[in-house]
Amino acid sequence: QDFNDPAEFKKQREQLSMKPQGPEGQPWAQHLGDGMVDTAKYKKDGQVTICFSNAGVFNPWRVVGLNNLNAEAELHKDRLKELIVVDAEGKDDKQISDIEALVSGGKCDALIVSPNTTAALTPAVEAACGKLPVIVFDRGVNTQCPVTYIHPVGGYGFGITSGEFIASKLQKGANVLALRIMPGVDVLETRYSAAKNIFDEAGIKVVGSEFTGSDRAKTKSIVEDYINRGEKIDAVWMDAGDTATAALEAFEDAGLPYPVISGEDQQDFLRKWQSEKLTAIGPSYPTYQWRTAIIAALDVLDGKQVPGPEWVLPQPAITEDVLAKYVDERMPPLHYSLCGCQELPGYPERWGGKK
Amino acid sequence: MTTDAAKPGPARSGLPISILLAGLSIGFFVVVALATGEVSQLSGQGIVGLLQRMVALGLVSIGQTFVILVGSIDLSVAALISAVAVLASHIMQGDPAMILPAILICLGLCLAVGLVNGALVAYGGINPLIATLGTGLIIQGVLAASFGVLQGAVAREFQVIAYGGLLGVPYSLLLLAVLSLAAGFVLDRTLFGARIYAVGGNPDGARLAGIRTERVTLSAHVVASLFAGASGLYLAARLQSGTPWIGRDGIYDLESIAVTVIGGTILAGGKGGVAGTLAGVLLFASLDAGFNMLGVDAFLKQVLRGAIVIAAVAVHAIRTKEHVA
Amino acid sequence: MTAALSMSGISKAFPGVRALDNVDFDCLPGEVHAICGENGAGKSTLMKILGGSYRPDAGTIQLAGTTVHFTHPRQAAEAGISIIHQELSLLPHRTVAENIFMGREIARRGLLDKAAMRRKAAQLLGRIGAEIDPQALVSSLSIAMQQLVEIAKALLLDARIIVMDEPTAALDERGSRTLLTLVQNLRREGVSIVYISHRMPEVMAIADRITILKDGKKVWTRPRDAAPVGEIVRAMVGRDLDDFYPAPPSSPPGAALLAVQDGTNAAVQDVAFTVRAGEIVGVAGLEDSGKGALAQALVGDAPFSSGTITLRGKPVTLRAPRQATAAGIGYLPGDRKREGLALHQSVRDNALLTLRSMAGLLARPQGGAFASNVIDGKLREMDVRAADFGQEIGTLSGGNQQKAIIVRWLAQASDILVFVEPTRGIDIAAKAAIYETMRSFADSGRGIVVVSSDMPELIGVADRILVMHRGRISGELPRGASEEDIMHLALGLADQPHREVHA
Amino acid sequence: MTTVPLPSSRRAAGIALNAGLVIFVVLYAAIALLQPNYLEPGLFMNFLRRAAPLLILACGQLYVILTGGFDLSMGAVATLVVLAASILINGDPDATWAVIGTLYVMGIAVGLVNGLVVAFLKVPSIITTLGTMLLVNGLALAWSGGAARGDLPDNFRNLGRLVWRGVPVIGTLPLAVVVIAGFVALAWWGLNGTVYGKRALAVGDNPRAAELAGTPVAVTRILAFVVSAVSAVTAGILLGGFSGVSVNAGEGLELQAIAACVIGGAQLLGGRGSIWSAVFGALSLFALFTLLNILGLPQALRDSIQGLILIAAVGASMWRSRKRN
Ligand SMILES: Nc1ncnc2c1ncn2[C@@H]1O[C@H](COP(=O)(O)OP(=O)(O)OP(=O)(O)O)[C@@H](O)[C@H]1O
Ligand SMILES: Nc1ncnc2c1ncn2[C@@H]1O[C@H](COP(=O)(O)OP(=O)(O)OP(=O)(O)O)[C@@H](O)[C@H]1O
Ligand SMILES: [Mg+2]
Ligand SMILES: [Mg+2]
Repeated sequence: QDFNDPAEFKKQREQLSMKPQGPEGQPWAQHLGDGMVDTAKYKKDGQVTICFSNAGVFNPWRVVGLNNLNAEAELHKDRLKELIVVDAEGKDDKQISDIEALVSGGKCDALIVSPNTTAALTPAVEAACGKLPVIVFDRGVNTQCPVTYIHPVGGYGFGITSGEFIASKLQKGANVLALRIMPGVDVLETRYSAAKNIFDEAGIKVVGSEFTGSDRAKTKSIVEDYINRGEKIDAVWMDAGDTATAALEAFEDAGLPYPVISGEDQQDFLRKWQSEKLTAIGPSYPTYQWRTAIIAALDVLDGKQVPGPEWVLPQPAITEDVLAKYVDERMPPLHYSLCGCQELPGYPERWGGKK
Repeated sequence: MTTDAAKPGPARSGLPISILLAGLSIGFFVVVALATGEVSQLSGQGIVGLLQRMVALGLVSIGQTFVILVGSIDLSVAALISAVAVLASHIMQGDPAMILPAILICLGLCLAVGLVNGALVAYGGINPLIATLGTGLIIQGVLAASFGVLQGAVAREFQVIAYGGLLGVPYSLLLLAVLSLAAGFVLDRTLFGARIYAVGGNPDGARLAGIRTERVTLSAHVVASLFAGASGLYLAARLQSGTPWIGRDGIYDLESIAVTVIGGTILAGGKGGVAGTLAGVLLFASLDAGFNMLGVDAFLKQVLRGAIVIAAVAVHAIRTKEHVA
Repeated sequence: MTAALSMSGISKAFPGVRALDNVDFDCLPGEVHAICGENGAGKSTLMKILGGSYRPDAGTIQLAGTTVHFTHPRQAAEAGISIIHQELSLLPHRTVAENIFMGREIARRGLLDKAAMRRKAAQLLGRIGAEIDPQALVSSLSIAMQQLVEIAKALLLDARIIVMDEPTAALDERGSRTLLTLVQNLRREGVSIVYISHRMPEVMAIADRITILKDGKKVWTRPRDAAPVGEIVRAMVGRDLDDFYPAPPSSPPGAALLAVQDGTNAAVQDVAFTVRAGEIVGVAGLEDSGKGALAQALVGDAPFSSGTITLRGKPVTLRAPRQATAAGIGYLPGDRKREGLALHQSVRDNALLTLRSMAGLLARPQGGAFASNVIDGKLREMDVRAADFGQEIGTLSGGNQQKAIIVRWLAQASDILVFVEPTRGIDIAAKAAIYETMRSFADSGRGIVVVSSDMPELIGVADRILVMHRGRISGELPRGASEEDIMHLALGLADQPHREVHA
Repeated sequence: MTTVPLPSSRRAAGIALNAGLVIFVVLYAAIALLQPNYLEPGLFMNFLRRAAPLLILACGQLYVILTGGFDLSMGAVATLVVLAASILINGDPDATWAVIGTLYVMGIAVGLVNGLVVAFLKVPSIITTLGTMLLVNGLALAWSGGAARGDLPDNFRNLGRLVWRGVPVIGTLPLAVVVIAGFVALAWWGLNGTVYGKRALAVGDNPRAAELAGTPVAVTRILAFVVSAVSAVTAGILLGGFSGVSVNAGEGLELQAIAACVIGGAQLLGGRGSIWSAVFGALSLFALFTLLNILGLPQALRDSIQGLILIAAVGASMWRSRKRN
């Protein structure tokens, strides 16, 4: 795969500034661009069963997302007989078997798939498409057969938002430390390549690019090592915000001023940002897309037109001016603020918040 | 050596564990399917789906059984599976003409890894846990570092292994069946098998009996690596292209050890066999499928699996009079 | 006649030990050549060099006149040398037939011929008079039967040279006699046999020539007729051993210390006996007679399922060795390596193991009674020979290891000691020392139960002998009983007239 | 047999001690060469602070290794501790101490389960603790809902974060370093100041012999697992303090702890090792991580190098002990 695709970079840059269509204030129901697909042939009356093959819940992002999905399903109790969720525990092989079992089980009227790996799940999804409507979200598959593929703007967009913010706050020749989760995952690789392009263009030096495995202790140690090396770090760029506060603590513990930082939309980062008055940005890969999956599935079974073959969701970023709106003291530290879940049943307890 | 058994008993006591375990697993699956109304899971297609869940873990575990029988252990299989899957897709690049070269190169890699593992353990005298943990780390590191250049996808024709079939039975299941039978045959009926049990059961005794124990240990490691390779190739076919994490995410190292021990092969070596291991794999597959039907929460599933691993081993371990550590 | 085997100038050093020093040894076709020597004299090392397990530092080996160099036991086997090693080397989870054919399976193009192996195994077992099912699992056999499997294994090869390193250590009288007959037959077939044993009567009965090793050096080789037992012992030990067994006690035994009533479990039935203060009670029996199980029951290792045990008049329940230890019963297991020693710990730590195990958890490991100088004193008193009591006990000879374990129990100040095969594989001087210790332990008002398959030993050291047969005590014999008397009871012939007892 | 003085076991222990220490000194010297400021007391203290969790885990793991087992569940326990602390304390500084007490109770419970299963159900510890690893991890995640919840107040965080400045001689003194010193002293006392250490070594060496000599084998084993769990709780508290809540706080630490003990010269499967094996082994391993960080090698290759060093360290000690024999 090519993680540095100028065309895709350009397209996503445009999408970031595009005005979304759809209901105002409900970004999970909005879409960018005009493509729609017809789904009349999938129309089904009466109560329906939706099946969801989940790649897993191996990180807080997916935990919040799954809660969104379940809560959204609750909104449609009258139409939805049952939501069957099957978890693949991060194993491609298991997810393929799971999908096969769901399809052959014959209970499902529509299938939602959040693939663990793009290429791996392609054949299984293709096979499923022949039997029932399939909706894919988050990571995609290498086939056009699903009714629609739901995703926010994408990795380049994430990298562009964060990279441009940092570049705008730094002088030419300043140092930025890039903290990444792990190599080899397309949505993460594209975030970095986009940001790197922008830094290179702006003459900002990437002093290091390190993988943290989203481990807070490791993150803090890595940053401390960079500080101990005596290198001046003006900004920290991250491809995901789970460990943003750990990185900031390294500066605290060393008695240094905070760097410019790009995190994500997690509560702990937003709170720190607010209380310490950081120069920061919180780009997002919004978890509300998990709601969209249910909405899309039901729309398809209603025979309504849905955005497709790609349903591109807006991908907002949290900035200084809107920060206060997203800080919610009730929510747990790693809650993703752009969950679009504030109005959903069970908020905030379902997401681990305090009443 | 134990002196606990009362009377000189019959030799074949390995069979009951595997049959009992297989029976329990199937029973669980059937009961759950009936209870949740998923009757279609009991159809031919459902059963094939259940068995298909065994293939990847089954292949590694057969190899793991060989090393555990010989008194060693292999923690590097997970990394090797990833390496093979990545390498196979890289070499093929979708080109059917490259299928054979890719397979050969991958098996060559496995051979090399098996030889290194075996040499470290048998000739270097390094504790197998540490030796294979080390080689696993090395493979994993090289793989992750070079993944940027090692991309690709297997040929469509190669995917037939995972998606094609004969009379409704997937080739991959046939492959597992054939390799299991072959492994069982080797262990039970051949010189090599007898030597494995001898070396695992009493390495000093085996040496004194004239067996070149180092070679046997080394060969067992090669077998384990080759089976890991088979598993990696199967996964490549099933997943179209390998990622450096599939082995690790599949936890094939620890799970293959767990199912082997659940199947009645003892960690000290010298006792056990492939049938038990496959029954252990079947147990895991039934749990996967059953938990899906029951809609067990992902985290609770982990809790249950942990408890079941302990319980499944305790069932037959509790009778041992010897001390275990 | 050229020697079938001739080893010359063999030397071998281990770290800290010169195990063999320029040893010459030869064996003629159809000859039984015995090697005698104290524990650690180098007997097994010499044979392991012959068998290709060790490589000599110096020296040459010739087989029928040709020089050979072995680097692996396989080569020795191929050269027609078969060794019954001192340590059992079987596969517990495999069948007898599979064990006999270990490393030498009958196979065609890699495929085993199991039926042929079973047949041949049955044949071999028959030849040595062992009634063992070739399909039985080795772990289900008694140690004695396992030893017979080892012997069958050695015969498989049709070797020209057979080395037997203490083959009878685990065998009872009957098993030993069968073996000696077998040796005679082999000799007649022209096989050369190297025979190592600490049992003098056996050596005198079958050896053609005898070689004595001491401290890794050869003392002499002589024909048996020119080597009376006294000479042999002097050469081995370096001094005369006149009063080998200690003198019987002068005063009669005191009050009952230990009494067992109706002791029954899977292996023994209705055993009843008492041990009085000052008494050494011997327990005899053939293999599988239940004598080992009786000892295990007394120390709570395999408890009685019914029946009572009273200690000094008080009933006690013994369900684990720790309870027995706490109640004052100590145990010297029969299988030193597997059941007695923590091989990688120091001599001192092994001797202190029980004391430390019974002390409070927070006791200091080097304090008070555990202090090095205290335990060193006791070890020295027992004449445990080691360069340093801090060295690993695994590096000591068997006799010294055994003495260290005895010190473990002497330090614990138990009332009753249960000794199983206390001198198995132990040289004559160490034996005498152990007997001496046993006697003085009993004389101090305590009691000993000694379980042994070595009849002369029981006759020499025990004040009374209980004989077991099929899990029951078939009779009791006072001091002065003969081997014939014991055999009579051991074979279960108590109700029949006293006749021929040779099995 | 002419007896030449043998190296005494005390001297042998000295050699083991030096092995871990030597590796550590070499690695740290390499760090200092590249980054001279690591020789300043402040940075050394910081190094110790960061190594603290691993060091403490290694001390606990050593207890289990001495008795012949493994504890794979410690990482999961550390994770549980971090998540549980955050949920239970939920930002209320007054609750901290009571919750820490609760955490230890939870840890001890896990240790007891491990020990009881191994001692009485006779399930090999590698399987038992694999089971409890899954179980504890699942419980922790199920409880927290799969993501961090609650909050850790400063007084809890300080356990891993607080650094006193202006301390005479050393300049700065992290609280974590005081915790290490205390924990290592306790662990040392357990093995050398009480009879427990000798019992553990005997049990690891030959459990059957120990049992017949009156050693409470089961209790000795169970205690080892409890100590190991207590160390995991302590490490978890330091981890949570150092870097805050996360769901993967303890991931992979169990294997690092085992590797540390082995690098320091402890023998897997029991019977040999001292607390210094754990201490210097852990410091060596951590120094290695730091060195690789400083060298700025690609992350992936660091895994490979770690694997190589692991094999090399164990291989070297094998080679040394062979040469001695
Ligand atoms: N592998 C070894 N490593 C170190 N020392 C050894 C080794 N094998 C034997 N020794 C030492 O060599 C010497 C000779 O041992 P050997 O086993 O040959 O004695 P032996 O005459 O067979 O004694 P026994 O009658 O007890 O069997 C002893 O001091 C023994 O401790
Ligand atoms: N737990 C048990 N259940 C059933 N049978 C047993 C049990 N323990 C021992 N036996 C049997 O009881 C008999 C007595 O065994 P034991 O070990 O006491 O014999 P032994 O006289 O000590 O023989 P040896 O001298 O060969 O050790 C044997 O046949 C043995 O197999
Ligand atoms: Mg010997
Ligand atoms: Mg016995």
